[in-house]
Amino acid sequence: MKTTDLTYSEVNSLVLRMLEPPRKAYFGILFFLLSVVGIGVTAWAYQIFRGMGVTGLNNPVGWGVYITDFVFWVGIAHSGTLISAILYLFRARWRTSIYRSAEAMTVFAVLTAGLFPLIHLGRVWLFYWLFPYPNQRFLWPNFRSPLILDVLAVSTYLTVSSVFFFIGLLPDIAAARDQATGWRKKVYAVLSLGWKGTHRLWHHYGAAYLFFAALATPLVISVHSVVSWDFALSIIPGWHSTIFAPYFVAGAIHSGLAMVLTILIPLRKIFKVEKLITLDNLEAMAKMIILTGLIVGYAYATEFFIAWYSGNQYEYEIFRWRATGDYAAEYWIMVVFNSLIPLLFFVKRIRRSVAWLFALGILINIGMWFERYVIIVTSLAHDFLPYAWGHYKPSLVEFAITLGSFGWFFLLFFSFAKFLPAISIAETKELLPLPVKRGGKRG
Amino acid sequence: MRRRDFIKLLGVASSASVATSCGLTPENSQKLIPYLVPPDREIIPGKGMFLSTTCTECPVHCGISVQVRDKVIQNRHRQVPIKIEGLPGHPINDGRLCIRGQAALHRLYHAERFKQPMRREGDGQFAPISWEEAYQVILQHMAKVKSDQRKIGYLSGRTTGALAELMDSFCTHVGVEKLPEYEPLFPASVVNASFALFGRKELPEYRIDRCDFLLSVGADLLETFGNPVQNSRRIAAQRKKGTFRWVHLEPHVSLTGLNATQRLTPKPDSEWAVIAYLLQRVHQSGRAKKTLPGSVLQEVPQLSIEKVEELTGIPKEKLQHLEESFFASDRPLTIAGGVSTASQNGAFLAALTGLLQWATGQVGATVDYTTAVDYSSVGSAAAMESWLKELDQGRIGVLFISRCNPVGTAPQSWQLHHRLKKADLVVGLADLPDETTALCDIILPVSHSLESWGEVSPRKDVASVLQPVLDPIYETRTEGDILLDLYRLELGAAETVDYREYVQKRWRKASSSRDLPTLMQQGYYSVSAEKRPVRLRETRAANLLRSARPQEKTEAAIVYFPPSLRFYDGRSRRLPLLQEIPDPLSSVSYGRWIAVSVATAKRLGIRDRDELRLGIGEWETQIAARIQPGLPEGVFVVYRDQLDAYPVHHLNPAGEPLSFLSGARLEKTGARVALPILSGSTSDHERGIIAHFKEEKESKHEPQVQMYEPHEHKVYRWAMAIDLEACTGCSACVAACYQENNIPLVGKEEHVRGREMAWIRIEPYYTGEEAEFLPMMCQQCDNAPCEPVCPVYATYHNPEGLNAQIYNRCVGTRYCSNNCPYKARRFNWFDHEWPEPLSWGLNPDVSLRNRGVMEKCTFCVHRIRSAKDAARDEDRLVLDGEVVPACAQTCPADAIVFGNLLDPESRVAKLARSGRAYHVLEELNTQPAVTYLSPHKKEGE
Amino acid sequence: MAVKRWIVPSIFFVFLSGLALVLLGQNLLWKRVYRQPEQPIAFSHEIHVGKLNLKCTTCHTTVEKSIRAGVPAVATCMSCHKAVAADRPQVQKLREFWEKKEPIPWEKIHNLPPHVYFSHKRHIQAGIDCATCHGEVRVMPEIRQVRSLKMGWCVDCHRAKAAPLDCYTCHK
Amino acid sequence: MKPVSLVGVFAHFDELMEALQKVKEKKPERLVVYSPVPHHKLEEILEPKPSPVRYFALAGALTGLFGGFGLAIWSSLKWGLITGGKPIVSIPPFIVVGFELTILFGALATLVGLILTHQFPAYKIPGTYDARFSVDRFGLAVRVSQEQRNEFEAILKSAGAEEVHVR
Repeated sequence: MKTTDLTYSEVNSLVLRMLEPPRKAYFGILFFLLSVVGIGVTAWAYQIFRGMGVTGLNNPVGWGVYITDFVFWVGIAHSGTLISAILYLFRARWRTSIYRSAEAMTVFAVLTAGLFPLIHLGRVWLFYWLFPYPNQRFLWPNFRSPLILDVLAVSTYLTVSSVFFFIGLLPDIAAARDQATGWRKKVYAVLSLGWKGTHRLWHHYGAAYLFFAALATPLVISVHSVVSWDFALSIIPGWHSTIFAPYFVAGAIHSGLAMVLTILIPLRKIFKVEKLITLDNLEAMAKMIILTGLIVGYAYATEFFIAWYSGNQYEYEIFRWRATGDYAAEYWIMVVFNSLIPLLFFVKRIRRSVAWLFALGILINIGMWFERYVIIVTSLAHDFLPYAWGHYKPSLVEFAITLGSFGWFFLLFFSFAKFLPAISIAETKELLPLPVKRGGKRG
Repeated sequence: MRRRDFIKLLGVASSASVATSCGLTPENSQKLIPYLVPPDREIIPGKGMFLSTTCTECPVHCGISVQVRDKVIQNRHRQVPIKIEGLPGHPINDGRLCIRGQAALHRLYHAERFKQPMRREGDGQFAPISWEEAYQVILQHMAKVKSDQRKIGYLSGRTTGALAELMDSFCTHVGVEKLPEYEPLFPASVVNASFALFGRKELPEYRIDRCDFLLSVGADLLETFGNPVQNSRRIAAQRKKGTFRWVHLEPHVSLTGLNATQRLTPKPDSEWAVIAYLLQRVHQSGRAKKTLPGSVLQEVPQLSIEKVEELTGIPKEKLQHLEESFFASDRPLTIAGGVSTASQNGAFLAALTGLLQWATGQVGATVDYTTAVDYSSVGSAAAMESWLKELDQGRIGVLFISRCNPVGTAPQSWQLHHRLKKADLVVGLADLPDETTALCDIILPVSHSLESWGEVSPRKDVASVLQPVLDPIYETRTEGDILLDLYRLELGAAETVDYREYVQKRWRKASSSRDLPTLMQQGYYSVSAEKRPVRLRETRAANLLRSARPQEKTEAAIVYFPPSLRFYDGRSRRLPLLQEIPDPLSSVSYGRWIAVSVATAKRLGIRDRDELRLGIGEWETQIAARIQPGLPEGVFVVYRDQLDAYPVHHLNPAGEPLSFLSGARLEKTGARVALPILSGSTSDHERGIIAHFKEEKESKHEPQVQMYEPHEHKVYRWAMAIDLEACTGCSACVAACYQENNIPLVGKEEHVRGREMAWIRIEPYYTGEEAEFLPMMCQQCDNAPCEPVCPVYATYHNPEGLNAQIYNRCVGTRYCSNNCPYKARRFNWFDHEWPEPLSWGLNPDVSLRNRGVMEKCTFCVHRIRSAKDAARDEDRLVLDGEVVPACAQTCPADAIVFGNLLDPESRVAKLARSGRAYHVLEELNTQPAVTYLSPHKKEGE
Repeated sequence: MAVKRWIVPSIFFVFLSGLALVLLGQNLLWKRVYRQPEQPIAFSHEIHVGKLNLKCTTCHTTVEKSIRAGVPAVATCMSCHKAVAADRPQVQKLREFWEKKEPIPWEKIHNLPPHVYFSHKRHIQAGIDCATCHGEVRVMPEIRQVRSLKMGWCVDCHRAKAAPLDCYTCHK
Repeated sequence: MKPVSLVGVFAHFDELMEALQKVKEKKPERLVVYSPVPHHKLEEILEPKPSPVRYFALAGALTGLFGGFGLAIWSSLKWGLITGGKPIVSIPPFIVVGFELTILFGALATLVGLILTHQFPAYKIPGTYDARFSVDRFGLAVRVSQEQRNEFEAILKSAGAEEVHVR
């Protein structure tokens, strides 16, 4: 059955049922995720007290898994804003049921990504020097540094997407408030800011929401462009490239959509909301993944072509080496998983099979992680001066912290899904026909 | 949790404590400690005081100038050395110093130094005892031995000057037999030849600065042979003249060979044929300045050029070319030595070489015996046989072993391991534990030369002064004082109280007019050496040639055991700094390896870091492989200092142990070794990193198009010029930099991970058989890629053209290092330990960097600062050559020139304009302040 | 009316407490910025500089020729105090140190971080008065820090006096 | 006489609209429509003029833009440190600074605007509110004087209100 066959009250009950007090299994998973986070935190603490030496990093490879994770998580964040803001402006109806969770994913992914610039700092206790704040030394950050631009972009992105997320939640929290009892009611009451759905409120709310969407749209494009400039503004062969911004944005959305699939498919199953998050929604995303997959594949090809066409020996050498050198395995994982596997979605049967969607979603995520890994590590390991060529192998600490970041992300999302409406009630209702007496069906 | 960890914890919690501290130097203690009494030596706090003395890391004995600083150590003022530099004007090294000399402080401050006398207990362990007890034990044994008519032997490393004199009188008076001095690298064949030919038990001074053609055979002039510092300096000077050619023959590959104009690799032990050929050609062509008597000449084998080609494997035309250029020159200098004379036919080769020098009239010209090094007191391995037999028969009851490690370096045939047990008491005089001290019964800790008075004679005509630059750190005494003490205890009254007085007496006698202070400042005084002319002794020469007839058998699968640049004969092996600095040929820092030729590696499928099982006869060892370009097929090299025992038994006719073993069995064990190879690639992949000089080429400096308005420098633009023609890759600069800038030693594991901390490094780039050595450090770029990427302005371009790095502002993103095309930046992955007394040697002008901070070459900004300070006092600008960074200061080849680019008359400015000037990775438009001068292409095989 | 009687006292009370708070806060502030540890000997600059009018260079001999001002050797102190005021308890202490041949472990008051290069010589030759950084020691019975000696403070002066602002001037 | 509040609960949107038309003509003291979903018709009738939130958004964005460039330029001139041979005031990277702050301040200002324009957060739930208004019922609340009370009650009923409550 389709979403539009539901009634208003059914929507409410379907969504709010997700918020009912959790069962034992839920707490079990919660504990598991917490302990995973614990592992990461311990590893980080160890790294802080001993020094960055506990990683596999070295000279020449000064960046490794941490920056990879950072770019990966920022990338994940992007599809959320894409779905909630850009598709909102384009009035894409299929976004309605999924945008809330996508948006949540954005906020949590940025919260995760934001940790890595700190984790990779040699002297993390001085992280605040990266922010422009008045101090007795009269010292300011270097606004020419891509890293500062990055700090600004990511912190802006976090703020804006959180606000956007919260505002979108208001009417639904109010709905939850009206249903809930006891302490939950109190909490929701506070969070809802006393939302009452009066006509004036809806009026300003509409305007504000539109502005948020309008602001978030250019922001999301800019953020990953800036992230890509962390590399493109350097002179390292394989980094110093003008295609990086579009290439990274596409890649970000590619991985983001894949992550949405990976999260939503279990979610709709567990909470039995297949009626709301329908197969059509998922298919629509699969179609977008085909597009982004093609763009990413095109970017890979272009890189090689330019490397050859430019006649720049350093550029050429690095790409030859990527495909055939010490990191060939990682390289081919990236190519196959990101640009070939998505093509399977051309097959309608695969596109509409939940199992396939889930599996391929995960593969694409793996592929996109390796994309960043390959770009970062190979270029550094094999740049201008042959004497200084080196090799990088991640250490256990880096692995533990990466693991922890996944734990952290899913922990946040897991708690969210049980506490806040993971599907927008109000907007879903907008999809339904208005309940009218004459010529309409009974609401 | 340990207290320090807790502090760190706080540090993380409250940034302040960690943020501000970049490491604590003794000068920045929280207490303010006054002198008790102002020191007699006028020393200005915060300024260095320079004292002249002599380096004793090897027998060359360079004059050194030691920078002493006043520091507060354990709440007491103490004046301690922080840096050693060559002593300007000293006849041996004139201001320059080698890698080992630069590292000498690591011996002084070594953690394992013997801190007081020790005696071996029943359980074989050493237990500390007092000096008096030690003397008692020794004297008792001596008395007993004398009573039952046995001998007391005194074995020492090469001893000269005051100590030699004292030792002689000690031995004669106390009734001790002075055994022939033991020197592992004693060039017995050469000295033996010059004795036979010219009646001198000496190694002449080779005046490379006077020759116009140099033919060196096996002699590793730049590593250990003769006076490496002076050799490389003279070679560099000669090269600047342009007409100079240098052909080097060696059966393996060495730093010396790779630096020669042309390097020829004859078959092992066939070098003599080339010299024999030249010698007879000299006579046949009537070019001989002094014709050899027939009796001698008939002993010289008659070889056709084809025969020589057959024997040596050197192609005919190469030989002809060699012959031509040899005869073309009017002052051709021939030097034989190293692995070529330490071989079966080495004695013969040495003799022929002597004759060639004579015939070409070079003896007395480029081969100077008036300034020779006297080896009369040193014994060849053969000369040791007699007392070794006595030792074996237990006729030596007490044996003193001083300043040498025969157990570790002497041929196996000495069998010291069980022979030493035959003596009742073996007394070791040493500073660091080694294979020999492990077998001693009593150990008398000898003071480091920087703690000692003394006088050595590096050359017949030079006496070099030793004066203490700091009070002994431990309860150690100088060898001189030990001898005097024993003398006194044995015979009561001694003519002098202590060794200090002893040497100063000598000085007063010697430097009649000059007063001691100036003498001690000058660091040496010249001794009148007898000038009797050198004559050729026909019969002895003929006899030598007859007795040392060459064998023509060609050896297979040869492993050479040459001495190494870093560890000499192995005596410097224990110095941490020298282990940290990679061997310039292989770029391997720590550990042992065997150099395998490219061809052999291909044949046996050997890769770098493969573990090999190396077996020769019954001797066998596991060792890592390192592929070495330029090494002939079937020849392998293992530095002798990497073996804890010298596996050779055989001696050549001159009584010199061979430097190689043949018939090596080599196989892969299948295991891999974590060998720290610091080089990512031995080739520059045609990236023009080494730009060979082409005559037609104009100055490579057509100004590149700049995107932005170039910023101008007002008064100074500090710059450096490095002459790759002169640079030999000797790595002295690296050691100097480490010591000057408090660069931490991080050890093997970190090197394996690729985390060495050197600010300047030697990058060898091989093309075929040849190599060029590129010193690489921060290029102080005008458009530095590292600067704009730093988020906190920790690095930026300063008004004087320096690429400044402000350590305590650094937050450690490491982006600067990523973006540095020269990879010249170093990150502090951990905090570094500076245990006492090593921390005494830290340079207070340079702050310590703690974990999480990026660091790099600063062009020795602290030296620039103090030079500007001095100039400011006199209200003038800094003069050209007033600022000399540590690397440039020590460079024996004078390859590094530093100065102000804005002054068109400065040396560096002139060089930067020259036609040979180029920048590494110029196309990146980083506009480096370091200019390289392109070398001439080697002529090759 | 009843209220009127309370107005004046309450306002007064508010003022008092406000004042007390300010003083308290200020006092805390003072303590945090300027440490003034106990010295092994209560040496008084007030007496030596203020009363006896000794020049700074009499004791801090290297201030004009070295980066460091130099703390006088115990011998220097004794050169006068063998005779002068030998009976005073503080001078007795000094004598003890001298006889025990122990240096006096003065507490360092004016501390710069180890990565800072500061040359007394340069500042003196530039005509900077000692008091600019050390305050009026002639009125200090016990020496104490009166300037923050933090980077901002240094830079202020350097800007004002057009002294070099390049980081390498002070950072080593 | 104190005025009273009437609230009509509607199940159908068209009925609500009908009632709304009639009620509006009578010009009650206060008139509030509760709805589970936004609808443009409601806005046309009750809030013809666009929301003032946009002014906040604009002001914020401009502040961010100038603030961003200002900070970047001023702070780099403060020390004038040369990095990588680039000019002290290098505009291209500063554009990013300006842009990001534009977005940031724009968004924050919009939030503030939303909060100010409709006295957020107003926790007091008025008597006329009904939990069903967040589910599937529409509410039309008016405040009228005692004498008008019956008249309005009639209008609501006639329009099809399921219930009419007096609060």
